[in-house]
Amino acid sequence: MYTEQVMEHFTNPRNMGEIPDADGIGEVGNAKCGDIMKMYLKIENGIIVDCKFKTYGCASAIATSSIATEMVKGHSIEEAMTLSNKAVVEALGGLPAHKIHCSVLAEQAIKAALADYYKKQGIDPEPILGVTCECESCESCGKHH
Amino acid sequence: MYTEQVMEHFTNPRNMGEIPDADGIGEVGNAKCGDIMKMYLKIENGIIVDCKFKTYGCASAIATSSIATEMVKGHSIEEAMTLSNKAVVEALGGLPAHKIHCSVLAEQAIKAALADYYKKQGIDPEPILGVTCECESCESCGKHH
Amino acid sequence: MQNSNFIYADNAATTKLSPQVLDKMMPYLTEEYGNASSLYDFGQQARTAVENAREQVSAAIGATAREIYFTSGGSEADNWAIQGVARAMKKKGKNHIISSAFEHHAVLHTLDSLKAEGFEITLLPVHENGLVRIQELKAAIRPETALVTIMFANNEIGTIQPIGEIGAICKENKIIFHTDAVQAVGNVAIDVNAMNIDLLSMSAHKFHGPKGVGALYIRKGISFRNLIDGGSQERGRRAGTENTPGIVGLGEAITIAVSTMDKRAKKLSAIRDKIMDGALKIERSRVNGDRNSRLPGNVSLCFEGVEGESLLLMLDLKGICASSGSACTSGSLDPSHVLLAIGLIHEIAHGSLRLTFSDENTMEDADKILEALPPIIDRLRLMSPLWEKIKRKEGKK
Amino acid sequence: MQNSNFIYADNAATTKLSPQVLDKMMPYLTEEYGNASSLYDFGQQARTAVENAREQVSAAIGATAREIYFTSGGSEADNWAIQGVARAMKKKGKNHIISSAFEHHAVLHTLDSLKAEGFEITLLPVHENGLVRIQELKAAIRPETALVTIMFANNEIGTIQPIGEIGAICKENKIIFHTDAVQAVGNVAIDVNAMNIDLLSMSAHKFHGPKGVGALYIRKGISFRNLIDGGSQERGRRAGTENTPGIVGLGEAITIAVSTMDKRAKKLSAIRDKIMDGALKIERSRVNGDRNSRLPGNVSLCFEGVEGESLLLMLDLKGICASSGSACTSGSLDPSHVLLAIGLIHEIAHGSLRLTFSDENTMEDADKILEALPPIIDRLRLMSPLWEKIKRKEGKK
Ligand SMILES: Cc1ncc(COP(=O)(O)O)c(C=O)c1O
Ligand SMILES: Cc1ncc(COP(=O)(O)O)c(C=O)c1O
Repeated sequence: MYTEQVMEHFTNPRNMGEIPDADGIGEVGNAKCGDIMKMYLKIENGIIVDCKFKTYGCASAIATSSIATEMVKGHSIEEAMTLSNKAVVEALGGLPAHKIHCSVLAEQAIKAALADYYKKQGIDPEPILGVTCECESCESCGKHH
Repeated sequence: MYTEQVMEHFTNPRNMGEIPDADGIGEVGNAKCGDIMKMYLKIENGIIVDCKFKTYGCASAIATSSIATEMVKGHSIEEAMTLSNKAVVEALGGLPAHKIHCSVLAEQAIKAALADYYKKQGIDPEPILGVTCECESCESCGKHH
Repeated sequence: MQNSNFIYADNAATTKLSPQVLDKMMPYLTEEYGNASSLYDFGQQARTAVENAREQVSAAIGATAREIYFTSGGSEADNWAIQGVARAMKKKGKNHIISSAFEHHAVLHTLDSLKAEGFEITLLPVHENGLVRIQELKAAIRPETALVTIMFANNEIGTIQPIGEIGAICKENKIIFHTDAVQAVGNVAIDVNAMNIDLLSMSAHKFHGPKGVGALYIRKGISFRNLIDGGSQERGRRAGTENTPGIVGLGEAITIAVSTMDKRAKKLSAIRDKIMDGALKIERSRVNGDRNSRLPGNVSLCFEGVEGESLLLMLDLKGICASSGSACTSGSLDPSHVLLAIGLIHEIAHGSLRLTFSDENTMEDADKILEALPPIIDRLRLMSPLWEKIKRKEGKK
Repeated sequence: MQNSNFIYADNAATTKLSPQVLDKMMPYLTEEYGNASSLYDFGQQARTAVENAREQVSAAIGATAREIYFTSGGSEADNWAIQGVARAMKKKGKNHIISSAFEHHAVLHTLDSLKAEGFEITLLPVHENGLVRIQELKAAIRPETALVTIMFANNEIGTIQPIGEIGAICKENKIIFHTDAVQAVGNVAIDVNAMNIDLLSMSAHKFHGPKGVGALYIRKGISFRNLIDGGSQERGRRAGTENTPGIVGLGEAITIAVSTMDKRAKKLSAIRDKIMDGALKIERSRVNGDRNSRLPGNVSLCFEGVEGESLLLMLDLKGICASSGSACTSGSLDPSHVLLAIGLIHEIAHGSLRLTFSDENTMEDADKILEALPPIIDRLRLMSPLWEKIKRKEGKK
């Protein structure tokens, strides 16, 4: 069902954990739907110098979180902003159709963390990032059931 | 499907053929239904001294004809008149449910031959034998489909 | 059980499971028993096997894998196709179905049920040669025609319908076209796109695959209802734990059948033609159905004055397995609806014999059958008061 | 494929085909390939095998052979039973069906279709213990109730319903009673007469028989419609060339299962109880469903803060095959409808684990599972922001 890359990230997740003094924290998904992703960012001079995650969810939720941290770590905020769920899926060598939503969550978790960073800087994130998903209900995620 | 006795009579039918100078000939069934039984009787002093059959039909039609000839041959007319399809079925060790009608045909063929015998003697067979089946239509045989 | 004198000539009823196919099934009958819908690796191995089989089946008929749904056989596939489409189309106000008079009972009885539910059914005649006429199909089409269901090859007399032409007309008239190809798959080249087939039924045991498994091809985009609801197997369209060994067997059997088709057709039609020609030498015999547009392995004969069941059992005593009428109704007294549909009268239809061959048969079998047949016919005719009548009439002429 | 570390604990999804059963099937997968509906001797041998299996199946549940109809599995049997009776009873003006909230999807989805056709459906609650209450069944009965369909044992949490009591009430009220006994057959003693069961579904692969074959018991005298129409197999009630090897396998498997039931129940319930007790030592874990009225081989657990699929795959990496939710929907994101029906909230239902055992399992397996489980739970909780929240709330209290 899953590619080798997904299983690799699931069994050996990269950057799992918290950043106690994170500059931005984003959490998307909810327990009712069965996935919660939480992203922690450490940002210095516009560069994401550290990124960690905690995820409650299925193997692909864990794997997409893991690879997403790798894809933004060491990159600029601008680059991180353009991270798409498609890129996440590609990096994992594909996901089953009904698991694509996990990659969307990963993209949104990064964006939510960036939005939190901007807010903490006193900047309104909306003009920069658009509306980030709050995921209070399953429907808002665009997850298919 | 068939008992050994049925197969035995089917493969080695007794008394198959015609009696050229028969005293009574009965034919029941019709080609449309797929079975025709024709019985020939030679009667002397009220005793059936010879009985032969010709049958177009399935294995059980052939077997019931064959055993019926054995069951009346050497017996009196009165005994032959009481030949029942049940007795024929029993003598064959049973027949599949949808083949029971063959035994009915055998009983009726004997009766039709007896009726013919009486007619030839100038005696109305009806009071003696009842109405014998003419089998012009399938329904009149009481065959189930 | 089977000795050297045993000739199996009833391959339209069922075929021998190919040892090669059984080999492929064996792992799934032993160690690889995982549920194909389970997430763990052990289940996913079964999943892979099922999906490989789906590819094999689709490749054999020119479909894509996602258009193949596994079933428990041809009957389920036929019921599902017809009911599934009919019920979906009824919602769109279409309640007319066109079929032919000599379809398999899995089709005809399903149509009977739909008739009782208010559908209108037109059964096209199949004429003496056992073929529908395109003009008659065209004339039967109405604005409310939902479905045309016409079998690819007849199970009893082996005639092959002009499926490509039928498909083209259905496409032109935007009518869904189902074909019961249970007898055709593996014996005749099939391309669902070239032939404009929208749904197609098959059954593995007819081409040396296992019993109890089949498939329904449903063209992408066709709306249809489920027949068996429940779990999300077969993309939610056919519930039930996957019969992995059966499905693997179906995939393998169809692949072998298609790859050996041309060679087999040559061999079998030689056997067939020899028997047809030989049997016709028996007086008052006939071949049923078109001689050219027919399955390579099918011989269908009638012998006047003889009843089919007796004929069968006499052949059986000689070690020859054949059939009279179709297998599943051969316990019944009614003459075959197929033979009546091609215009035979009851008394002739009762005297039918079907011999159907597979790659296991040889020309020697044909010789043996032709040797066994005449004395049996003679013997039964000698017993037969019907034959007596036929001869008497003949004498009068 | 399977090494010594492999533990198969998903026997409710499917079981390993018993080698003894396969042995009985082998002749029918090789030389005995005749069509059971064919007249010749070679076909009649298959017929005999099919009828022997029918005797075996009927004996196992206290029915008579003529009341057993072979199907392609449990899903078909459920669909057939419910649709077949519903459609027949509708003619008599009865259009109400009572079932339970946590039936298998083969039942629930069939009921959905009937609802769309105008039937009224009452789903009885199953409460925290996973059992229907007789009082609630009684209260649900109406004059127009056609059918009660309540599963014998639940596939996910293993609870066993008071089937005898349900049957008695149905009989008293002249209501037809169907039970989906797919999980119960071979594991629980069944007597259709003592329990007043009118229809009963089973599936061979759940008790070490082959996949793709099952049976429906239909009490003599019950009026019902066919689901799969066509040939006259199964006395005209279920068309399709008989799957002789599968049917033979079903007969053999059920005979073995019933004869070994008591011994197995003892062994499996010891394994089960050990795992339940051991797992409950993990903080914030729970056992789902009644502990007493439950299948001997079923353990159903929930672990808060953990998501089931991840848990499964981690167990898989340790060579343990288990399931979360029912197998056929385990690809889906929705939490199990069974766990929701017993009142669990979504976040807890997501963290479910089902371990189901067969005679092949040992007490050692239980030890290994209890050893593997805690570190996996720990690890997933360490990753889990949900667990973080749970602990935070706990701290606040
Ligand atoms: C309770 C129950 N009913 C019905 C079924 C369906 O059986 P099958 O998958 O063999 O069609 C299953 C198993 O999947 C089951 O556990
Ligand atoms: C033309 C045709 N359709 C359908 C069927 C039914 O297939 P099955 O018996 O495998 O269900 C058969 C064979 O019996 C057949 O010959």
